[in-house]
Amino acid sequence: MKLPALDRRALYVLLFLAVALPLLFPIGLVGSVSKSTRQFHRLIESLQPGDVILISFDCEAASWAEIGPVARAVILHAMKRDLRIVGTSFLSEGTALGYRLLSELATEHGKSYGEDWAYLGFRPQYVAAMLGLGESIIREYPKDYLEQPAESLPIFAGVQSYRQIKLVISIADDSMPQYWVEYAGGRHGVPIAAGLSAVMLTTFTPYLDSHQLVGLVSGLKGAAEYEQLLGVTGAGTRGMDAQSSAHLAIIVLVVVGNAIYFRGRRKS
Amino acid sequence: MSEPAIWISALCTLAIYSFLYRDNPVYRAAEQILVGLSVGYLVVITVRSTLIPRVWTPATDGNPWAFVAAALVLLMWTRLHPKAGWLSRLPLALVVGAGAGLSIPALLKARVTSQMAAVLTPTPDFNTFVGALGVITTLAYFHFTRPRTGVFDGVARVGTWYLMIFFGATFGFTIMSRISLLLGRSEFLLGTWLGILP
Amino acid sequence: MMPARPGLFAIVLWAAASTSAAAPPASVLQAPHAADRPWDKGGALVVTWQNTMPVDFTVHVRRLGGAEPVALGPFPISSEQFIDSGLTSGIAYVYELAVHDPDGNQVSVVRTSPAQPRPNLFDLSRADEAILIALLFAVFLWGTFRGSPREIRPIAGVTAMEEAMGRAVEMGKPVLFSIGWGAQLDKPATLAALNLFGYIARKAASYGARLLFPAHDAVIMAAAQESASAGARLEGRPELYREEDIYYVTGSQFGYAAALDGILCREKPAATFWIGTFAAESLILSETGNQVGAVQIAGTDSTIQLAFFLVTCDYTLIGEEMFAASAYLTRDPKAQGALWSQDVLKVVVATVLVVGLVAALLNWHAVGNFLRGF
Amino acid sequence: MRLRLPLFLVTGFGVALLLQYFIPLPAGQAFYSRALEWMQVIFAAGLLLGGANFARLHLKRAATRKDERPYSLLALAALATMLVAGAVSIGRDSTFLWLFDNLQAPMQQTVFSLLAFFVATAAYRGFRLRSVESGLLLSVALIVMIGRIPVGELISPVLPQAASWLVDVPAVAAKRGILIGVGLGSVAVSLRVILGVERAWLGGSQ
Repeated sequence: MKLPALDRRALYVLLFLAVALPLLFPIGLVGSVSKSTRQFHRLIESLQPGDVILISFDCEAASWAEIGPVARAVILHAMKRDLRIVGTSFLSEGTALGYRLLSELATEHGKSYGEDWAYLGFRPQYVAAMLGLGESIIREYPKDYLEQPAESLPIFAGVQSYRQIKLVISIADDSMPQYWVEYAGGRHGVPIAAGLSAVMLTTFTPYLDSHQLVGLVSGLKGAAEYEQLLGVTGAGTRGMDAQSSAHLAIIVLVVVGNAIYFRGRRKS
Repeated sequence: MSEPAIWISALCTLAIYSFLYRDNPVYRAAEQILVGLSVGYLVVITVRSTLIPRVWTPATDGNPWAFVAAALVLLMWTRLHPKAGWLSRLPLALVVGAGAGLSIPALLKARVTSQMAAVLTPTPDFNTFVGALGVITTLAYFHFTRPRTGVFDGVARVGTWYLMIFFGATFGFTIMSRISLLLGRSEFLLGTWLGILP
Repeated sequence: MMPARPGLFAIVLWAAASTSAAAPPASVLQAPHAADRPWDKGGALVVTWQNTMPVDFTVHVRRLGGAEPVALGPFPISSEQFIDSGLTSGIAYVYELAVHDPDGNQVSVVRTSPAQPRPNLFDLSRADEAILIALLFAVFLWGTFRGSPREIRPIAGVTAMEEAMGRAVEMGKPVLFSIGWGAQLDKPATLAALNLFGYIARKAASYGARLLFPAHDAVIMAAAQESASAGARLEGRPELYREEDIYYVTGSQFGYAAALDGILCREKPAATFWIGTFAAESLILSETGNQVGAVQIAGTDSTIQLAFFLVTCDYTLIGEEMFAASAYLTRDPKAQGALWSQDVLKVVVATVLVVGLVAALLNWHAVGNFLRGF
Repeated sequence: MRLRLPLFLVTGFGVALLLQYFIPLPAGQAFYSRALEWMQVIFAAGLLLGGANFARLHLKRAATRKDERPYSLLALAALATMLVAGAVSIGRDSTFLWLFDNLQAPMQQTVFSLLAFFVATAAYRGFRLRSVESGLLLSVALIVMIGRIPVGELISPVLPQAASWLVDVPAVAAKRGILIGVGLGSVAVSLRVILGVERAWLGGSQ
């Protein structure tokens, strides 16, 4: 099935332009906010200042371009609500990315480490860690990501295990939220929400319907919607123009491909 | 990121993208560096997070179970020796056997019974029937020991339509994730590196 | 013979009515007792007592033994038992049963003897799974060892495998097989894929074609080396087995994808087999395979990646077709029998769904609830 | 001996771990976690075996094949650098992490982003209106693509709803059909492995 007329390199250039041009000349396309993003936003709004939430970066470096904006929007909202944040990660590559995002936003919002937020770092065996957090955070993570003893951090004075954590948010590009639901949610009853890459939405929509997940934001479109609710323009909003133009470019390609195909068939 | 780091990352990105034009020495060099680094990364993380805490440290403390683990590791490494290579079949057997035993109840529940339960929704509606019809006709498509004749062929064909809807939806659905990856790289190249974004 | 349930209820009512006017009955619960719940995975106790007081009394319970006392209940006194779960096996617990009359003031208190929850020999809550697995095994064993051989419908990609081998030899180019970055030796889909690799390795030896197997996991690499050397030996050409053609590339998903793109462009294989468990790297492999003009045969249980293989490969084995292919290829009656039992089970699944759906329409949800309760 | 011992181990561990699922006795629980730990250790040993195989392969290529020499040396150099840096420290500002952040991660993200280009060429070449089936594949993909972007809503509000209905009902039904088939196939393979009939991992039984 050789390409009838267009050489594939022409397609590549066309697609790159379809993505690059809207970045250079933003249009500002804005879609409506979906029910699940609005529900997630209401969930964070319902938490009181000073409440502690746990954010786990369960994603790989390769998909940060899509999952990073989702994480940024959610953390931005949490910090605006003056929630206290404890960070962890169950995928080795996500660890450094999560720490860098949290510390960047923390300095922007004048949040002090140890007081308003802390980062526990990476655990390879995630099931054991999820169950351990149900017994005692300090026993499961004696040292935090910066190698300091966890007891010395004031944030852990009042926070002993899931009982004092109001919400767990798994920032994931694969199936980790399923284990959070089964082990943390199922056994300890702590509410679980998830920030996902778009491809995982079909996998976890059933969990939202059955209330095993209390909130779900997915893909760059989800990040753009969340930024709209927060009244900020971030990578999500900027991305919407490029996404739309890229999708349209591919649709035009498919139509052109079929047109050439039919003209070729009618001739033979 | 500091200035040199941005330049190095940008050059690596362009080296990989050069493959889109065609396979060339620059891409090949970048590929070999990436593969070498990734093998190094995995070996370091594995040694530090599994082999040292699970085998080396307990063994030095004299824990008997650690010697069993050490034996399994050495049996695996007999693979490198031409003659004794067959000994590595023992740890392989452990992994294959344990894997089979563990997967039977797990896969049966995750893939068969819970999928069937999800079809029988407590409040059946139009979607429930469309869904049930889809599962049943797809199962007919996966029927191997009966020739495709008459009514059965019709049912299997409807199953094929459902499969095509699934593949079309998955394809269309995943395009958004893939485009956002290119978006991320473009923002890095045009913004962070060249600084020409608004 | 015990009277039918309504009869028993009448007697209790009669007894309560006739005695309530008389002096208050003995206000202490008789025979309070706590014991491990049998046939479970531990962590649960059953507390029982005999009731001698009117039905509208209640029992307030305090559990002693854990870090601090825990209040439970109130429980209707006539229930004569309750199950306390979520405990720690091996710790002794004592239950303080306080009886309260309808106005809420405490009438009497009594304590059970200490009891320890223990895991038992068999977990009754998983009996339904045990029975289902036993039935499945029975059907599989019967089909495999007793069933008569069955004709299997042609599976599109499978017949093309041998042609691809012939094409490779004509063009003097190698054939490339990848089992996917998601494959692991403890996954059944990987073993099914290795089974197909065994067939392809043997065909390659018989045709004299060179077979490349870049691996992402050294454990699978070892199994593939065993398979390929056995294949060459069975075809009587052991010298054709080249161990350096089955080698470890990297365990990193996109390091693996980048390396395979390079191999595809340099080796320019005549045919590529993408058979096993794949993740996002699937389209990077199959699209590059298409660019170098290879005949591509794919097969995977990864539902998301099937869409990409279908659009870019010449043939695609969808899900279970990958499991069925080896039975079709080897014509082994035992494997064909096992496949027939899989078909029988699919008919059973379809029937259960139809019955469950019709029952749900008649508002009888036993089938759905049974499956959900699994 | 080379065949009987591994087959005995496969059946032994297979039956033991299948039964353990139903036997919650502490001894069974201890055996379960011990087996999981052994599997992790074997995978870890396998990974180091892979590293050794990788080094041996590239050393041989560098020695024997002139045209491949520079590339194999590059691969070995990258491996050695990462191992040395990793041995020193993998802390927050270590060379190991710097190499990962500025060399390995960007290249991995770029290889992943190749998919955006390949999705476009695959769609262009693959989506052909040849039959009812390929027509369905093509139209559903287009509907879902248009429905998922803001432009879709502008065209008509029906599009996003159609897109999510297609994804949530018929697509999920077909996925369930595939999973049930694969589930039964997996149980069949696992049973044949435990019975010692399935020996693909041992050199095949054909």
